[in-house]
Amino acid sequence: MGMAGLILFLFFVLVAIFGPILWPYDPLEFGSPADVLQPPSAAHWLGTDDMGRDVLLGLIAGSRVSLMVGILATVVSMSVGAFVGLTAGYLGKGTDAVLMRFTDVFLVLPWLPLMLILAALLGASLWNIILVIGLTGWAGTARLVRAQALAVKERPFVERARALGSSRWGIMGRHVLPNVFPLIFANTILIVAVSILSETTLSFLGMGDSTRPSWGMMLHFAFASGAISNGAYWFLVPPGLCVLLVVLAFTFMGYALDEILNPKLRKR
Amino acid sequence: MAPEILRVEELKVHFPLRSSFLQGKSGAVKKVVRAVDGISFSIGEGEVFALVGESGCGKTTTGKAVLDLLEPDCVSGKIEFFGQDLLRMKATEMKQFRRRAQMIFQDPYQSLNPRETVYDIVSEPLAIHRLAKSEADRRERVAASLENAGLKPTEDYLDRYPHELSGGQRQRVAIAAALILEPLFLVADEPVSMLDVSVRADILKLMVSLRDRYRISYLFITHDLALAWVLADHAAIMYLGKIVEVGPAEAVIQKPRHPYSQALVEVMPRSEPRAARPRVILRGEAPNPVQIPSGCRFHPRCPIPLPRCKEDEPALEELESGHRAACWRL
Amino acid sequence: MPLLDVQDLHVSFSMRQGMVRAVDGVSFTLEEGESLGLVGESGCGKTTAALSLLRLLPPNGRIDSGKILYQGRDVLTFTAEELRRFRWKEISIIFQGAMNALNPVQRVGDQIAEAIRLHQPVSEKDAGKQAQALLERVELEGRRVNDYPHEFSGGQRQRVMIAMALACRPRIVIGDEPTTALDVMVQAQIFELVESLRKELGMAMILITHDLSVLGDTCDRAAVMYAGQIVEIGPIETLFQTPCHPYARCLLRSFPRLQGSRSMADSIPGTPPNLIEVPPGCRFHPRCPEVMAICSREQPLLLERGPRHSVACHG
Amino acid sequence: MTRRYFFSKLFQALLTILIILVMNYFLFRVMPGDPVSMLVRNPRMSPEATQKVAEMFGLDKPWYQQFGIYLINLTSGNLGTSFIYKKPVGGIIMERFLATMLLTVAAEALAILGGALLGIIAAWKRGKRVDVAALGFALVTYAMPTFWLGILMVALFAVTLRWFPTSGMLTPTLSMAGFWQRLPDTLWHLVLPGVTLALVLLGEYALIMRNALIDVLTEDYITTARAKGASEGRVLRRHALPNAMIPMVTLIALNLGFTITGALQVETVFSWPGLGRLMYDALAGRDYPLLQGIFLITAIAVVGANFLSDLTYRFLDPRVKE
Repeated sequence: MGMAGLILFLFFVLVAIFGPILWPYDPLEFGSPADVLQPPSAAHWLGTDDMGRDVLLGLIAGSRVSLMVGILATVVSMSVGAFVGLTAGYLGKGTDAVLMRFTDVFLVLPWLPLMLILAALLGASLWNIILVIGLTGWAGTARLVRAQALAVKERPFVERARALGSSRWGIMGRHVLPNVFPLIFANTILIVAVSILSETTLSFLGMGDSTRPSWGMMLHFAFASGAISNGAYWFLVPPGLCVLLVVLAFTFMGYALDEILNPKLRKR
Repeated sequence: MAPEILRVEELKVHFPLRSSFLQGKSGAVKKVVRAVDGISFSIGEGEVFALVGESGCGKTTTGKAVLDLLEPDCVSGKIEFFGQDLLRMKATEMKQFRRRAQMIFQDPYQSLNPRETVYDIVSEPLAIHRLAKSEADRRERVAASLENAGLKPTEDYLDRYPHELSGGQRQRVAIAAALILEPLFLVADEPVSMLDVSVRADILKLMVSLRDRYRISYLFITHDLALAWVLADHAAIMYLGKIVEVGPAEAVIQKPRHPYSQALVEVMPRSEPRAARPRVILRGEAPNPVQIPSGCRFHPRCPIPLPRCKEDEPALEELESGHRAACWRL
Repeated sequence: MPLLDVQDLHVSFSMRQGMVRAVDGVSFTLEEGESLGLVGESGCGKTTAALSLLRLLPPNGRIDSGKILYQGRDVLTFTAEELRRFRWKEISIIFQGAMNALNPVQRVGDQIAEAIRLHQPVSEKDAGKQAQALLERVELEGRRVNDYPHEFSGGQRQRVMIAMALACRPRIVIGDEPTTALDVMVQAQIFELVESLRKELGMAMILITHDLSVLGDTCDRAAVMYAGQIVEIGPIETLFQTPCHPYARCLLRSFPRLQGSRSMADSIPGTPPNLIEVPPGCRFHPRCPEVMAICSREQPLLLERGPRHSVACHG
Repeated sequence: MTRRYFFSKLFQALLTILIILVMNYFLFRVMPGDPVSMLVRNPRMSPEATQKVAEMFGLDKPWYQQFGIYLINLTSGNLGTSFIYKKPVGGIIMERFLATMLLTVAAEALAILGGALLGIIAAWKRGKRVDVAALGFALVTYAMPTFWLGILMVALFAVTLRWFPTSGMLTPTLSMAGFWQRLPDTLWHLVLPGVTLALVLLGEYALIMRNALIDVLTEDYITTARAKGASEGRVLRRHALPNAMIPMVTLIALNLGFTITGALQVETVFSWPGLGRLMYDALAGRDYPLLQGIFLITAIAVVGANFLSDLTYRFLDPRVKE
């Protein structure tokens, strides 16, 4: 399963890196009126969109946006989440209580309206979208990291290190972090999947960066231009399928890593 | 008697019971777990001092307290290490103390960092205390320490991870990591209770041989009187945060005077068929250290209570040289 | 005819590394009202052997061959419904960790009552009353039927487990390390309780433990198991005073005692074999202090050495 | 004990709502640019209108006074005035709230039932073909963008097969009809959006149920139940399921925010006249008061539902203390 995920992932990464170089695509340049919403043909393997642009080229260009937003947003949310979680878990007491209450609020918040408001207020540039997704999605990570840090902190090897005279930060760096990290890592990969979904949804709802169309934005245009009632399945299906496959790839890799790095001690 | 290295006087460890946010506001009296409730003892150089009791009696807490591993505001009393008060040590003195006093933990499966190799684990104390002069020196010391702990040939172990070792080998690694600082005092908290029966004796023998070779003193914490019997010079029996009987192991275990110690000795399994040996089995279980009974804390379970036991708490009285017990019957 | 007659039982587990032959040719009998100890290090197959009596193996375990005759009928031939009615009514178990063996989200009274109602046509109310009486019988307050397992101490939970085990008045009770992880005082209480109830109700018992010495208080006979096989079986007095098998002797010595010398016995060198590839000949020979040439070639048979006393050793 | 648990959870929920109120307020203050210019970003507004809006929001007063006014307004149900509808936000939201509730509750119920059932079957047939299929189904529905699934559903079942209506909550000709005529029509309209949302949730529930049940089935008390002579069905019903429900309820509670998010997307695709559709319109018109109001209402709904699930949890798991 992990292997399948990895292969899919590598495929999309290669497309994202080399695709736009080999087949340049300008989203602002419309095709000829004769090319509007044409079904797949030899010239346009996946047909054309409502502006007469090639769908396949759009997909290739969109892969770069989707992957970039997904990964960078994850970096943001992981950094915030890990920082909050570790601080709360390590300092404990009042700091922990306050941070966790705040985290819990973020955890239950309906994040879509929040993201939409933030995106609308900040303006829908690619970087803002990355920031918005990252800043709304850190709560789960913070909880996880805190729980893990607490669990590790209670383990006897940490107490042993204290008995040996290790300092607080020494213990943190040498014993707590290395044992929390694998868990964060598997979780990170799962978060990428969620971030890509978030980006797709935001773009679909019209909050994407229109100069850098992603798969979600293609679907936005498809939906808005009435591709459903036109039966323009070539415009509707491929972008969604790409999202599905990439998200699956990350999910597979995440679960597989989780299995490798955090083997649960199952009873016989 | 050998020169004293550790002296504990009126040690108390009281943990505040976590109260909820709302409760804290209402001004209710804060409940306290009196885990250790005023105990005194001393350990001489090269001596094995056993602290024996059932779970929850405060023996492990005592062990952590004498190594200053608890929250400082829970601990009161006096703990002197070579005459220096542990609770008032400066940071540099504390660092020095950490070199001299070490702990061996109960569970060798949990007390070693699973992501470090044996070499990392055993050399860590050198890094913490900046003791190695060079990489070669470090390697040499680690090898010597492993050998001391009976892990030979050392090359076979250096690059292995804890999960690749058996329980007994892990406990030896933990001992090696403690030994590398050349400690004078070791707290051993049930060091063999998680190990297979067949390797327990080896670990205990190792501990004894280290005592003989390096004059290391031990605070040996155990629930098993038989282990105290084969290992200890002195023994103390704890009940609900207090020492009820203390003295030379021979006296405390073979001729116990406190009714609790007597009951504890009597229920030890023996390799005898259902003999008609009379024995008193205490009813019930030790109460929770939040609500400690008045007077002698043992009186509700005592088979031979006196009226005054309910009101007055007995103090440890000397019965014969060094053998003391806290009971109104004596 | 003995109450229970286990003949040449073989049990295996399929693991990722291969087939583990956890029980490899075990035979013993149990008379009405008798108490038998089953002793050995962890992984020797004693728990597996006991669970097999009720056919309670985990999904990857299988009884390969042998017979388990209960009052002359082979338990291995029972239909699902026969088996369901046989369990607990005839043989019940007191498990090791009572915290895990009791359902955490059900009141203990309901759990005891369930055992009763599964085998007797009594009303819910009557079963509840019986549960209460059973709790009092094991020296707990009857009103605690309404408590959940986490509200009891370790020793009390084990008492609940005992009350449940007695609920249907079975002919045999299996105790699978019933006092491990309990304090010595509570351990003694539990053994005393089990003993008195057993005598009173005339039940037979199979007591599984790793510590031979605790059997003195409770058992008539004991079987020492090593690597899936019984190496010595006999009256408890004989095992304590003149154990014949070197492993039995080592095991007995490895627990220090209060009486006698303060010296420590030697450990048994080496580790128990993994049960995927067992050593040829006698399974104990690589660790045996008295090993002979024949031991690595031929497997010793369990032969009678005295009245009801059998040993599997070439020496 | 139970009462204390209740009040402590209630206290937590109220605290959470308070934090949300504060956040909601400051969301519009700490963002780059002053609030007035942000409001002016709406190109359709004249300078006079901007001034009016500033006064309406009390933007000329110091921030703590503004915050006080905001809170007072909130308690009296005043969420401001919508830019595009020129009506009070509270009233607009209330009109749409029921539609969203109908969709969410229906889908959640379907997802819980279906997910639990699928999870149980998968766990019971662990490693068999049914299990693999269930796992695959769960992962695929989880990885799909919700709105895209909706689009596929519309394209297939409404446009191509014409089994169900494509959008809305009611056939327009019935808008004046009586309740008993409208009810079946509305349920008819509910099928596609309801199933879409349920499918998205169902996969994850099934996965959790399966894993929880597999874990529970290895517990010692299951062996005890078998040893007592309980039949396999009884073991599952009486012992395994009550314990496996505990992680399930946790997930459902944690998932409520996600459910709302999904509902908003589904509504957009199906033109379901709920908060999601409203949000889409508000976004298009940059109607901030309306957006803010929607965010607030959905957040409070989620916190409320979470509070209920905490109470359920206490009921399911007696070990929970505080």
